[in-house]
Amino acid sequence: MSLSKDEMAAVVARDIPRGAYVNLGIGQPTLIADHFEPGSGVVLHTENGMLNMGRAAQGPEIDPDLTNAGKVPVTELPGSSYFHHADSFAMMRGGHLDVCVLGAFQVSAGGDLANWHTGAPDAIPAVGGAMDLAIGAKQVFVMMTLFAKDGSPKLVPECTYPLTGMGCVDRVYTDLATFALGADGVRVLETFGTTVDDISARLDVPLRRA
Amino acid sequence: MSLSKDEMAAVVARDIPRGAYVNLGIGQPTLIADHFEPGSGVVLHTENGMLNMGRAAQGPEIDPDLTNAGKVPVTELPGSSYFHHADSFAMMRGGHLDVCVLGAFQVSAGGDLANWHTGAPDAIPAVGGAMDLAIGAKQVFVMMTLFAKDGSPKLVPECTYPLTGMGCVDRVYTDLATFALGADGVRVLETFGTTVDDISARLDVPLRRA
Amino acid sequence: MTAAHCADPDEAVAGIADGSTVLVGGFGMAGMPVQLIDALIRQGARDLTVVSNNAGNGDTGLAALLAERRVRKVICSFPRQSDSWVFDGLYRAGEIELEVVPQGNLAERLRAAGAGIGAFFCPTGAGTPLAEGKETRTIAGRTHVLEMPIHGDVALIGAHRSDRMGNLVYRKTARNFGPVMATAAALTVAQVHDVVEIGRIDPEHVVTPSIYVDRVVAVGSEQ
Amino acid sequence: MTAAHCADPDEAVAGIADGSTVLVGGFGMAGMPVQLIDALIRQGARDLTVVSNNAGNGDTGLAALLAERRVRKVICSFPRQSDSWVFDGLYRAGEIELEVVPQGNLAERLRAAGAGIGAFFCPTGAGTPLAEGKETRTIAGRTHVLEMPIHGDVALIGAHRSDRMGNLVYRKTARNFGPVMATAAALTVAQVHDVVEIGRIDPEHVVTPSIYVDRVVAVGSEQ
Repeated sequence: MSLSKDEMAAVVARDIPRGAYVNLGIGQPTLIADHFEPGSGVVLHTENGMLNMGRAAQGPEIDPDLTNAGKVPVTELPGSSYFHHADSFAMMRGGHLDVCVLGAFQVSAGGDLANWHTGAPDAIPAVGGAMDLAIGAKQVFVMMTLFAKDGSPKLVPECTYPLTGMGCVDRVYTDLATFALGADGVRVLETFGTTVDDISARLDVPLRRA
Repeated sequence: MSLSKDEMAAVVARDIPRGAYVNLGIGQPTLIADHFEPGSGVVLHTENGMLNMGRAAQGPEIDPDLTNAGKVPVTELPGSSYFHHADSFAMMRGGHLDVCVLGAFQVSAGGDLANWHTGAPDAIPAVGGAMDLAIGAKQVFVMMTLFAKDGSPKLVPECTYPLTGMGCVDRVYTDLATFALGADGVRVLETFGTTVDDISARLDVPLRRA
Repeated sequence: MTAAHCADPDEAVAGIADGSTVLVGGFGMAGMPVQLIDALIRQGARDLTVVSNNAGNGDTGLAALLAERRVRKVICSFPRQSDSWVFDGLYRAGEIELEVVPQGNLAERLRAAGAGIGAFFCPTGAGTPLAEGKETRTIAGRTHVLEMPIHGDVALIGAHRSDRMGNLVYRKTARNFGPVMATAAALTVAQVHDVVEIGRIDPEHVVTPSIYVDRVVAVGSEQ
Repeated sequence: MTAAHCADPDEAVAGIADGSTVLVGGFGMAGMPVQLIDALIRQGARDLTVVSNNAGNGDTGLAALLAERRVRKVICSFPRQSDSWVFDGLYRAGEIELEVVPQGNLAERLRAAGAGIGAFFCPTGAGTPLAEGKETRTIAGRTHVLEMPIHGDVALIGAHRSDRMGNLVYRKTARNFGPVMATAAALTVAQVHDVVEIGRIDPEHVVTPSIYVDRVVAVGSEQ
């Protein structure tokens, strides 16, 4: 069985070291927060200016001055801190986050990331903080389905969509397998309900076994 | 009569607008602080990270964590703020201070400033924040005697000492006269116990009358 | 000079000229200077360049300013949102210019303007369409792109509290762009929930020192 | 990772390698990490490059480290002081290298290292001996000089208080270089007067967020 979004999130959470400083991108990666073990000590950063963000706010907890990067009301945990946008992005761009997890349209075998623009001529471009996260974190993880809805692979020899960052992705977590990207190419670390051979047959990217 | 240091300080203080944000350089310019009128609203900046610095601390007021740029213990006034060194120099370099007042070895007719190094081959160079103040404040005032102890003029056609900043000085306050420097050359604004003709005879710089 | 305390938002935005570059704080509604934007709509300045993280939501605030055809150009990181129909319509009709800037470059270019930095090299966006036509340089083995400061004629920001001098503090993630934009504009206008006497904000806790704040207007408690 | 709490200054400086670039906070005695410097003297690392505003005073602290011939090079804005005889002697004897940096460039180059800025242009020092040999460029009609980041292997800083996570606050002008240096080093070590439980520092008041702090040691009340 391929993994559900929630199961993928659990796999990513398992691979994030205890006590790491982590930014979870808007969308699916936010699910990861629910899967850290109690006492993991993972500290979440949100680029709109906060460290040690808590879970989504409920009912009376909702404070319009306290949101995550997706503008969803959130809570604060003891030991949090607030800072302005230039300080927040300096933290990202200066290489201080241990891990960021981003969604993607495509990832290339060389670690290029495309996640901000489909290239459609009528699309209104909008990038947010994706390019800063892509170049800044010590490790960049991508979480996505391995194939698009039309069946085309999203792990590709070269991205056809406009890039977010060059050679920046370290790991790709998908519903069918987890991949490590590096100077030695693409290694399959784990498969889910399928085999390396089956995946290999459906991708244009040479795969190495873990 | 030429002006004493204290009288020079009073002349400079008189020319600083009410409510101005001001940095007073180490040495003689610190005397200016004693000459602002009560209620002038002038706010003093010290480059080691504070706005609205008060007078020198006395006796039990002395706090080793609260000093001016000359490392002299000072006090804080209501409405002060503290910030780190990069923020403090961003404030200076970004053009936010209305006035800074610096001492000088030499000022050229074109507004070049030399105040950090005599050029003596055995002198240990030390610049501090002088170069940042020289380029950053909206108006740069210099406060100095017009002649060195050996009688040589300190307002010169070109500086012979190593520069602190190029074309940055707006006003020169001396014991014998006050000068405005600008695109139209050097204008004498005021003389003290002497005449423009007398000063002119002792300087190599063409002088215009106010 | 110590910040001027304005009687109402209209006084706070008085004199903003046609053609101005206006920095508008906020990230979503947090820190958004809603009353100042409404006053700017009434004030009438046009041909504006607006620098803000987003390009307006729904039909109020920035979106209403855009709908009035008062904005020539938007510089932002993320114009496209579920309720950005006003911007979307103008953009698709070719009636508004857009410069999309990575959010970190937006913040850093604003900081550069405030800090006297003439230009800086950073890796964000290297190899992407957003760096096309920009100067690049390899530093420490990595491609860097040259970015220029963004100076504002005016900054409109929302803060939590001001003292009578203009020292500002913010609340939680409503801090966002306010402190940076305050440094980057020739005229900084802050709307705050309340104004307190001098000495009531601990000097250690000031986020935006008074030197950056030109006008303050109290707009009452948070909605 | 959450900051490690060290039993004493010796544990806090353990492992600093020969040849390291060490950023040392403080301006005069305010914010000077005196106990960490003393521990570094005992620890024994040599061939160090020290980045600090001054180059030591009297015979203690940085001056003592210099006197032990453990420092190859000093990068600072103001080495020459009335009581900088240790540095002065080594410098005149040609036994120590000196890079004099305008204080604002020192702070901004450290910030650049922490913020991922590869290089920046600014007007400070243009036309002076301190810009000799540096790339210049005219921006907006003004000569700018290209400045490079200063990265530290280690930062030794003095702060007022830490919580158990490593969030730091400072006191008055002792804040100075600490917050900037904390961002610019691979390993940041803070000495503080006391350590409090998590939650005891208001998140709005944190000056150095815990992400920048690797080791903390409490050295007791201010002397």
